[in-house]
Amino acid sequence: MTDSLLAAGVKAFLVVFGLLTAFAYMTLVERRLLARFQVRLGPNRVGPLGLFQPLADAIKSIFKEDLVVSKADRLVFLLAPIISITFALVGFGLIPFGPKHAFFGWDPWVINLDVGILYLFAVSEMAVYGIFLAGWASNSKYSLLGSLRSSAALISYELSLGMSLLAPALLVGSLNLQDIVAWQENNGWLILPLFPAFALFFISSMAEAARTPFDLPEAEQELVGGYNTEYSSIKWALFQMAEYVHLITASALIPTIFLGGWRMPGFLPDIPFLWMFLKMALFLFVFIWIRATWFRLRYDQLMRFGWGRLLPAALIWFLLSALVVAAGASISVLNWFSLASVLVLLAVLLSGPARQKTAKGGAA
Amino acid sequence: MSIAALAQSLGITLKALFTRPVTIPYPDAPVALKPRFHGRHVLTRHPGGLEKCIGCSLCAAACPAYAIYVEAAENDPANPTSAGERYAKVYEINMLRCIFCGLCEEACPTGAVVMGYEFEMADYRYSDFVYGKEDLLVEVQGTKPQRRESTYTGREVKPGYAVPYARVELEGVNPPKARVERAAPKPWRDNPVDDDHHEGGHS
Amino acid sequence: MSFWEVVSAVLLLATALGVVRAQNAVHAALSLIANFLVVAAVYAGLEARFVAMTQVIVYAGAIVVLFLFVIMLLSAARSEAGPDPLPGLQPLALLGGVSLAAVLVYAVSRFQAPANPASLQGGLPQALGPLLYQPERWMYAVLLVGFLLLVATVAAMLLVEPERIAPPLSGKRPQDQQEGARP
Amino acid sequence: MTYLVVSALLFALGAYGALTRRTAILVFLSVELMLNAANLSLITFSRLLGVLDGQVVALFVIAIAAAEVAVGLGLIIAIFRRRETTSVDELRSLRG
Repeated sequence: MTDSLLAAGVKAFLVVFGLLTAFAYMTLVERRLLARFQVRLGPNRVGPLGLFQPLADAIKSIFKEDLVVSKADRLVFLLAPIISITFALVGFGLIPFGPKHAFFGWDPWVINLDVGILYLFAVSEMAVYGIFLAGWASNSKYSLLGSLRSSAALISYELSLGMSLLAPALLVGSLNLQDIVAWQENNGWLILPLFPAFALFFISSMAEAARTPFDLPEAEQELVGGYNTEYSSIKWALFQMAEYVHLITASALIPTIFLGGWRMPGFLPDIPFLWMFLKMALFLFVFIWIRATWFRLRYDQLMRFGWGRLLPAALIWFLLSALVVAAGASISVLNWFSLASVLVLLAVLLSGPARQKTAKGGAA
Repeated sequence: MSIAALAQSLGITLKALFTRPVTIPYPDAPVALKPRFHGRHVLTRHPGGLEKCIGCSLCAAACPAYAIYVEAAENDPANPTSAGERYAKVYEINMLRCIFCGLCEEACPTGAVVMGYEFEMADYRYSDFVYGKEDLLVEVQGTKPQRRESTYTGREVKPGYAVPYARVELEGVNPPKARVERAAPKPWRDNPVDDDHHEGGHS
Repeated sequence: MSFWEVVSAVLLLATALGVVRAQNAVHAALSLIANFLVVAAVYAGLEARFVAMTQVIVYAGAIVVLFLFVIMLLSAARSEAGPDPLPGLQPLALLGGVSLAAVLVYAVSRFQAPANPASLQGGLPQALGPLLYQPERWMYAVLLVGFLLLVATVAAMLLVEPERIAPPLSGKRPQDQQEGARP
Repeated sequence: MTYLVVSALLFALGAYGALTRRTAILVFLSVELMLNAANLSLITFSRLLGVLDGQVVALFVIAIAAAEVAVGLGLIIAIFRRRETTSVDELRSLRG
């Protein structure tokens, strides 16, 4: 921590401000992109190209009537969205966007924690409470069922999320995100030796952000609206905000851990913010693309996939990389293992006609 | 469901991303109607200018929604309004009741009442939805609210539709032509065997 | 006593009071979460960063979630109603608590800290790991705790769903317990 | 030093709660509070003495607390299924 407390405060404010703006425009980008995926145009009426749509949405959701169910537990009802958005926002400050002093003489991150990955993990676990308490406080069966379901799902995927992060931590020998980025500068991107961990982390973070194949919390077809059925106006908007901030954090975290962070391989110049933003945009696009394409998993499928496939895969891969590290072998051994897993995946992908039922269900 | 199918579906949506949207930005661009669209009724005239309607009330009798009211009167032989013995002194259609089924058009013995293309009839008062002869005759452009707006703004009525060609029954109506003919939609399921590849545009 | 020490002490005691006195079980659990978070912050300040994060992840993130799950499943949020069968217990417990506090505070106040304690290296996993996995230090304890966790998992499964693991002894299935909204 | 006193007070508070609470779950919460107080003093001692072993023991406490909660809550659920109550006052059949 080279910066003063004041600098950290200013940067924290900037991060929150930036994240909330990004959230607002992510809603627009997502709606436009989804529309194009469905051969539609999307919202384009407010302002040029619909650019003022987020503003209109914000004004609308702030001035909507704020309903509180009369039998609700008022304190918890109010607390739940605040918990949700708080723990969504506090995770992002860790992610480095460039080298030291790249941000007008300040470091382009808010805090530099030695236990960065654990911190992110802790913060994302705390996000469960927002959903959980929202459903309980609403005193409505749809909300309660939705919140029980989704918090069970979140907790299940939390495990494989953590397990998949163990392998990079083991290889780098540090939980610090800066160290991970620096390690990747010297030894190549972690996606190469750890492709399965990357895939597992990608899937689990999709579940953590409650995105489409795993967007049980929403489930408007079955549960009216899940945990936020009884929420309206700004509180509902806070939940949406939290979801998008989780998404943005995930799309920044994946490149940081697996794709070299703000650095690019040698032949490209290091431009601190550009590469990171490009990588984030890529992952955000992939998330939206997947949302436009795939369906929601049923609750039992979701749990079976999480506990039955994702967690064992994460465990096996962790054991494998731990063995390689413990045996003192070089990373190239892991590269071969990783390549083998990609080949297996490709073989499953290409084998047989599309209609045939294969043993491996679910997303990959 | 296999992983291959999941990957294939991603390809389908990615292809959709790069196709032109089928959305018509309607109030900005005219909506392309089919030639036999059932819009607001038009009371047509004979080429000489005489009204075709002879006030026989068959349309009112045929109307399932009881939307039409006709009051006939004898023609002045020296200065006839219609081609028959009598003419419609009052001809009113309540557009709130009308279900645009077109039975009036079928019942009409002289082909006087024809379904036109206008459809932008949204208005504020119930009374404004009763269209009389002055709103229905063939030379009248636009619907009531459109014409009211054009008197405020001084601009001409701008029809929000376009059709490839006008029906022959609509004598004297010159609808705006659709400028670009959209590519005709592919015949649906011309290849029923290939189940997996019907990602074509559902227009 | 620095400013932050006072703030965290006040927060800790206030939230602990919430755990002990809140009428609603969910509020008590929420207080406990707040307590755990403050404790985690204190740990981080005491050069125990790995323990601090573990505190948040395991205690606040997993254990209290379990508590909340059970509270909601059993609709036990407001079950502390009805006459108190042991009305005399309250002052006795208060007395016991106060005397326990007095004894503990006295015991603690006699502790003399050495002037220059060794550095803990921030309590990072890199520092804790060698300690944990050295056979002459804590390795066997780690193994035992791991085994204990495994046994606890199996025991919990056995307690909650006996039929799934072992065939019923008495033949009759216990009533399926109802899940749903609070009354 | 402050934290040692605080942990003593927390422990006493937890003990008081464990004695007075009448719902099994709430008794449990108070016990967690006591464990936590013990942990706090462990960490503080570790800091004051400059010995890492205190933190190791705190980690063990956390792990064992997790095991204890899993079994304890399983017990509560099992009792609830049989007796439809979580009140500790009504669980008197354990008396001889």
